[in-house]
Amino acid sequence: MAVGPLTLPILSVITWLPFVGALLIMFTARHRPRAVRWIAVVTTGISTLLSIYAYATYNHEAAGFQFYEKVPLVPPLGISYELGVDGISLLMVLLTSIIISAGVFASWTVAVRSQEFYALLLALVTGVYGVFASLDLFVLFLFYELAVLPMYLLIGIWGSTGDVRPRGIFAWAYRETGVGTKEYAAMKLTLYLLFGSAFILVGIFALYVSAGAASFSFLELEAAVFPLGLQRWVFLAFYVGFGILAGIWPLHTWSPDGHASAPTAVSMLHAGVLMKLGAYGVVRVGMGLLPEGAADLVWLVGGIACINIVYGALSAMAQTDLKYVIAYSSVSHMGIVMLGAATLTEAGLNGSVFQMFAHGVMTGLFFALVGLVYEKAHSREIGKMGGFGNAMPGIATAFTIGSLSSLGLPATAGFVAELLTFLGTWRSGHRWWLFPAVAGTFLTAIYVLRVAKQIFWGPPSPQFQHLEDARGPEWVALVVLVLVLVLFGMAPGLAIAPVDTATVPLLARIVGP
Amino acid sequence: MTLPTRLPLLVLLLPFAAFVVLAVVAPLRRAGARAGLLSIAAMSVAFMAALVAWVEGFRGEATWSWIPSDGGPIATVGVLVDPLSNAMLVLVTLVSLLVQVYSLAYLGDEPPASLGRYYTYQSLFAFSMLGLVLSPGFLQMFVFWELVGLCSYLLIGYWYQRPAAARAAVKAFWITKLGDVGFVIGIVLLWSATGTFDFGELFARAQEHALAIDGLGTIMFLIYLGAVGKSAQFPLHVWLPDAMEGPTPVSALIHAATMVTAGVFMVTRAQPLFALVPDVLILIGWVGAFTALLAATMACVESDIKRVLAYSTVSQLGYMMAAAGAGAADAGFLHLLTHGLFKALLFLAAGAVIHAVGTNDIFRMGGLFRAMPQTGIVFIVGTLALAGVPPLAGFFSKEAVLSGVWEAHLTVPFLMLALTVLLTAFYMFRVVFITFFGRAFEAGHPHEAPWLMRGPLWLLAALTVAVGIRLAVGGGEHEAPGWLVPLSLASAFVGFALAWAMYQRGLVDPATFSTALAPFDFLARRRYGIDALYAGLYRALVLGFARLIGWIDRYLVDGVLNVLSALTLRAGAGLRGIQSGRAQDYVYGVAFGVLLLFVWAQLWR
Amino acid sequence: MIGLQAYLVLAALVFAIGLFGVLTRRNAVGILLGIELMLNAVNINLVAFARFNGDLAGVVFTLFTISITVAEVAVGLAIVIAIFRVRRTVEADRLNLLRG
Amino acid sequence: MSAFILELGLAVVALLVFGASLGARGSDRRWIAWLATGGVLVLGIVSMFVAPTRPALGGMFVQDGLAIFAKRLFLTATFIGLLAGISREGAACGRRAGEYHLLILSSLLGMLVLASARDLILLFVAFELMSIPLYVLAGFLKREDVAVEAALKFFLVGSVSSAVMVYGLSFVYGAAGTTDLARVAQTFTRGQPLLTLGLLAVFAGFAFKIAAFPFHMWVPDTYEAASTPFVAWLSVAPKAAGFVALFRVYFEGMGERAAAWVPIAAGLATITIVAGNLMALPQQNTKRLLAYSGIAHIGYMLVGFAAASASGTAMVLFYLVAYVFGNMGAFLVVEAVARSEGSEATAALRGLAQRSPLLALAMLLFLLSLGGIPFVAGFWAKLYVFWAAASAGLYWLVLVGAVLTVVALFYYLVVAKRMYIEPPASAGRIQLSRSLALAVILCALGVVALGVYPKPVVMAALRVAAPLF
Amino acid sequence: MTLETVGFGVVAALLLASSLAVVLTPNLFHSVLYLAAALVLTGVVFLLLEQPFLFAVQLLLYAGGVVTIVVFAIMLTERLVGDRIGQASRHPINGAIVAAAVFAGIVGFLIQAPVRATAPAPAGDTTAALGRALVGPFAVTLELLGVLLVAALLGAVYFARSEE
Repeated sequence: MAVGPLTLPILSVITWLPFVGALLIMFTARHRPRAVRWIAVVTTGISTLLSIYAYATYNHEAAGFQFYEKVPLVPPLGISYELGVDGISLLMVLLTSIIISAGVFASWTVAVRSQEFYALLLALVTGVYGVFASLDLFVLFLFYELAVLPMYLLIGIWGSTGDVRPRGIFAWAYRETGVGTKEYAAMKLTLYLLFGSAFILVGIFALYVSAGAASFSFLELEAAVFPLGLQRWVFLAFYVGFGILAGIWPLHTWSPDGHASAPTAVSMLHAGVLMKLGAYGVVRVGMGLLPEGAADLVWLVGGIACINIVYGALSAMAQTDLKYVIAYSSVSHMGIVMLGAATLTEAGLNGSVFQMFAHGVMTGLFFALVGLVYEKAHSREIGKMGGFGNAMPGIATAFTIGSLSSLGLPATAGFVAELLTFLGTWRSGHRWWLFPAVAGTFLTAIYVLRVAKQIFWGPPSPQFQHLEDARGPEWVALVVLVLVLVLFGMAPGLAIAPVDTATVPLLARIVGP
Repeated sequence: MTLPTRLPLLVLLLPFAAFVVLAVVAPLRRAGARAGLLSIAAMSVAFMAALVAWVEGFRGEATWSWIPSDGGPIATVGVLVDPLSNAMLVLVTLVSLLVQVYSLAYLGDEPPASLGRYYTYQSLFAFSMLGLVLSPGFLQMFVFWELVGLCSYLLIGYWYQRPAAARAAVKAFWITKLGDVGFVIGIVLLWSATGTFDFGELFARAQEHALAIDGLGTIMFLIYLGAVGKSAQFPLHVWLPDAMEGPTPVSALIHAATMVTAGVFMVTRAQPLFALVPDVLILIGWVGAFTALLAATMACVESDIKRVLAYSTVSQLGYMMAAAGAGAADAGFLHLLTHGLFKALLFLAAGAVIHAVGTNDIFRMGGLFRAMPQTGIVFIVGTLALAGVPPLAGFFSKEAVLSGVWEAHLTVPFLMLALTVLLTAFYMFRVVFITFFGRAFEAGHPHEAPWLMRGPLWLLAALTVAVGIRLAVGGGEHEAPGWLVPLSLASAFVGFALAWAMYQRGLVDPATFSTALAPFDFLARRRYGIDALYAGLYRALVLGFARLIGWIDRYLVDGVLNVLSALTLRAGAGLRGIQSGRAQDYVYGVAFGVLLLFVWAQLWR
Repeated sequence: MIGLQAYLVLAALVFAIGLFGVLTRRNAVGILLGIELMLNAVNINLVAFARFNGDLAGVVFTLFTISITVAEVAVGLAIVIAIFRVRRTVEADRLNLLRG
Repeated sequence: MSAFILELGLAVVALLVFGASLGARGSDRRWIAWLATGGVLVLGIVSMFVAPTRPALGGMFVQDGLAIFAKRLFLTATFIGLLAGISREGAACGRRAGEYHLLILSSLLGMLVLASARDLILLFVAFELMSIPLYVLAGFLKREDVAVEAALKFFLVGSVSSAVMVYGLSFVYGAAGTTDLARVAQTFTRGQPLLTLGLLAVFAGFAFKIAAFPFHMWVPDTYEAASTPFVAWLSVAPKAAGFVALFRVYFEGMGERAAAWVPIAAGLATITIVAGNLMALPQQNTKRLLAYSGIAHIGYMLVGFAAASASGTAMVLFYLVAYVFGNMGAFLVVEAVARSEGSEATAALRGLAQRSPLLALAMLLFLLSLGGIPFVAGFWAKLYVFWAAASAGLYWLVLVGAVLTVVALFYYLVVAKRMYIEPPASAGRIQLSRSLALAVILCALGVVALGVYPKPVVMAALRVAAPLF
Repeated sequence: MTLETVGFGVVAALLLASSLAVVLTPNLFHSVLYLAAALVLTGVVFLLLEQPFLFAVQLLLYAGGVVTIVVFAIMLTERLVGDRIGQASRHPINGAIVAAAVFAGIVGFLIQAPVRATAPAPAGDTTAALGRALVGPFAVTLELLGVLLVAALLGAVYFARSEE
């Protein structure tokens, strides 16, 4: 694992390159929008290539954390800059690369303050990479915050304001909080996630102190033994803290509002990658460090996940705003992720990680498409749209493929993920989880196809005369995402082989070999 | 890997290659007819290969790891080659080929881009159906099962700008998906219990009676649910008639000859497993027979020619399932094959008629025999085969089914099936008489279809006859009660006579007749209210519940959050009120603070 | 001999009366007088303690408090005068431009 | 004598300023300000080389690590505050420059002595020396109706509080029989009514100085009305002094018995955090908002105080350092905007990011620091304070603090929204005087440096706090 | 009941009465006079406590100085406004309750304290000792007090003088 003197610190490069890009954009490319975009393309592109390279050269036999780097930061406190990836994080790094490269292209047409937009976007990506690659919990937390905070400005400045009418017995509260506006969504999202991060921080410190306050390193904490009582409540803290970001019910309501208000690339990145940060945190930090606590509390995790699946799907069905439909579908799909993890079976956990990936790509695709539709039709009201398929066949096709993955149709990544999760549930301690999960996929089929039909099928709506299909850079985003979706659906081994090398030892820690 | 597996694999991959080329190479796809030619070329080679495999009687299996896991792959993919799959290969490639050729003419007026899209879907469908047929295990079968469902959805919605087509496509997907929910739960359970999806292994264990699983009955029932959806068994049959919104060749291929028979194929394939759970088999038999009868009654009152055929398909699928349920899976499968031929024939012929007249309504047709005799002849051939008239193909397979059901002591299902024979003859000849004979309708100048369409028709008609003769010559050894043939022939004749009397001769007024059977007529015309029931359930339960949840989410779950936020803001605004601006109030603050400290200290002493 | 308690209670009473004055007088100068009383109570306390502890520090302390009190009063009255110039009132309750 | 070097040096600077103001002519007396600022800077540099000495004046005056740490902090804050106040227009540099700076310097002298005082009388005198000039300075804009009003409120609440405090001191003296704090600490045990009463009353006095709820009420009004550079200084330096005095009186020499103050400090911390944060929510005036947020910060510091441990004390010291830079910086940005826009409302910050990106970025850094976000000083401050409280078993307090942090972030983000999201009301960059810009830069540097590399300051704080227990 | 007790009783009663008068009388001038009385009476209390020097300081510096300044201030403000300044009480009940509560709080501690009835014998001439202490250990404090007084004076003058 030692890093030779001439070895490229590949994870650091992947992580920090976008940040360098952000700095370059801020300081060299003022008022030159084309240069801004190209800097973004190049920096994220190199990161992407490097992550593909890392993915391809990861040694499955050796398994464990590879591409290891360690630089002590604050030795007395045991904080070091420690990076390394195993099968799970490797896939997540790849996902991040895919989404951000698509996102850069998808936001090509951002006109207002594009320099700041790209800079913030790239800074945020560094945070995301950092969380996935960090092996030091403290540094992980720092990256986590870096991944959350730019969101506020990204949504607040470039977001869009939706139409949510204050109604019901709490209408007064909605009027006071300004529900529906982008500022509201940005604020809600940021505060909610920071609220969660408080729990994470408490959890991290509890572990740190309990293990002897010598190190924040994941590897060293992994070796420590924590008393069961501590494990329980710390796992709960991690579950709530990270879970908020993963959209667990009933702490998910930031997600629809946030995603609906965010600009395209931000929604893509947020639903596609950031929500995975939450799930990844629960699996990596929560389950990885607190095996007994996790085993004790999976009933909760799985139960909530089941609620998520069905509840999210039904909520999605009730929405009239396209972005809200997609956002709620994320809530539902993140339920699958959490459910798979809660099964504590190899199949389930693989399914969970695979679903993180699949949903990331799928929802990234969805938000890219919704962004395009919105940009061209200037409406997100599903009821007002219709017959777009004729004018934008490419978008329609991509949307259909996304929908199919979403409802778990074979030959798309979504199917493999869901199937593995299903397989896991019945072998887990809580068999009945299978039924809400399957019901969720059926409900998904209902709302997704209904939306696809409403928007793209049927006679063209007279009020939308001049619609165009995707163009130029936008195609790049769509094609990449669709290809990945189908490729990993047809050859799931690509992802599961490395992931399996990480999940099996993890499970061995939790439930014994 | 040897030739016996390589050749079927070729059959499988050719349409896939065509699909990929068409999907990726946009200019070719947009060229329309040329895309069709590519697809047809791939299909014909595949057909040849399939024919070879069938004639040679290849057997073999080849699998590859698909979803890896620590202790060997969870799931494999591959091909399973045996007589069952070989026969299906031939049927699928043949009908696909013919339909694709037919479509060249039938859809000749479509814009090239649309036509290209059509052939893309067609290739994908052929690939999916072949993959399903060749599946060596439940999981792969499910994968392709879903893919054919997708193609069905896409092709029903081919004319996606028609609201009816869009609705029908989505409906078909949902209803079949409902069945698939059972299927997937079933195979998940099966895997959990056995650790494998593989047919070979499962069958071997079943043979050795090593498959004593708790709840195997439930598992197989759940798996059967998939077939209920896909093969349009009661109560999930409602999507098939609506699926007729797709182009007629699609109906012929997918919704008559191939995809809808997937359920039957699956039950046949998994016969060794179903054999372990007789209760489920009996259920399958009962449901099949009931479906057959129910669909036949609906066919009798239908005026849309394609829908008549669709109900007829449902009905015949019921036969096949009944046979499978009675343990006579061979008979069911035989009926599947013959039905595939003559039903495709009927649909294509109906397509020719529709093409000529421009309407689906049989009451707006009439006397077409004179205008298009060739189509008339092949349609009648198909009708005879369907009605079970010897020596056409349908007769023998239907007899086999009936005798199988009788021998399984499923008396009531048998009676239902027998009654269905009568009804089948009646509704088919009703169509024949109304459409091809009787008074010609004024509008339009119907003409014979072009050769590209007539060729497949004749070919299918010839095959129907040939297979019948082949069966008549070689299939006589089947043991059946002696009274069965006369009974079914008599039933068919009664049906024919009734139709002749009512629609040809006018001896019996259909209106009087329907008045006589008013309750049945009323129900059948309303599809027994099943569609309405589903629609109602969907709206009231699913959508209603969704709206409720959506409301709860927005106004309760999120509401509580917003209330908390708003209360916090209000608390801030309220608390700020103590900052009155008057200096002495501030001194009160100090005094209260001091008091607070005193009290606190006394309390914590 | 009068006990220490008696002096302390006396001082506490004066302190409370002073506080009452601070809380209730409307005139800023009046409030200042209340503060004077409070500080005066402190002196009683200090001297009493010095006497009963037999210690000089309390007396020193008293000297300092007296001086500081005078300084405080001087500044306070100056502020009152300044405020009177600007606002033409010394009624404390009217000085509520700043609030919330 | 070396123990008094800073105090003596300050006296020299004050004399220089006094002499200079006698000879000054004209209405532009910025040079006096520069003189004072330079003097403080020199003292600040000197303070970096000051080493602890043995107690002087028979133990009344201690120049220990804590005192030196605190004095460096006061000098730094005063330097930044004076620097920021230098401008052509400000009252601080007009005809009254001499008075202004003399008052600041004498208050600073009070702080310096306060940090070293280990005798009740000296403590009280130093406390009053620190406070009385502040009343005057609060109303320094004496022709503005709000300024004199604020001065009066400050004065009234302040003198009542100091009356309460000295009343308490009298009991402390009486019960302990000495004015020497070291001996008071030795005498103190739970259940000594007079000493408890005394220390409680003294606590009230300090609570006024650090502006803990409900002794805080002078704060918003005073901050709103007084001149901003002064407020920036007022919001940090006397509070730091208050905390140092708290440590001296309540911790030094107490050892385990310091735990007696935990419930009171924790309770006061709780209500202060809650009230400060909630009351900041509806504020539209940035200075007022910062005033309430400052109250909440005092609550967070009290959390560290409530830990009643060496680490808690050290973390409060670190918090103070972070707070000096973050809070002063925020006020100074307000000053910069106010000089250009003539308004201190949050609305004046609209679109600042597009007008003056760097100024907006600086403000964002300060806000993030105040909000406790990583990579800026405030994050570590909160983290350490919570950590100390958690180590002391005050988990509930940590939870309250953490939850209310979210509320705090709300109003900080609202300000960020003004700057970054809303469109500017008028175009053009904000013009900053060089000295103000320098002060803002110093604050930003401090915030970032402490955020990136907090270790030296943390270690220093731990070192100086350790001997207290 | 000794003479001392009677003396204390009388002085205490007078002190309390004049203090109450300070905070209750509606006329500000009268208030100031009562304050002077209260301060003098406090001086008498100092005498009772055998601190004649402090009595003198109280009389001269405190009673004299404070009252003079206050009277000046009243005159000044009255001159400016041109009519008499009255004063009423605001929310006297609330004020009384809070003040009483504070008093009760203090007494709550006082009654828990052990009664210390005996004082050590008076230490003779404390004045000289006082002087030594002020220039001895408290020299720095005294100097600081000087600075304080200068600063306060500076501030007071700054406010009080009417600007050009």
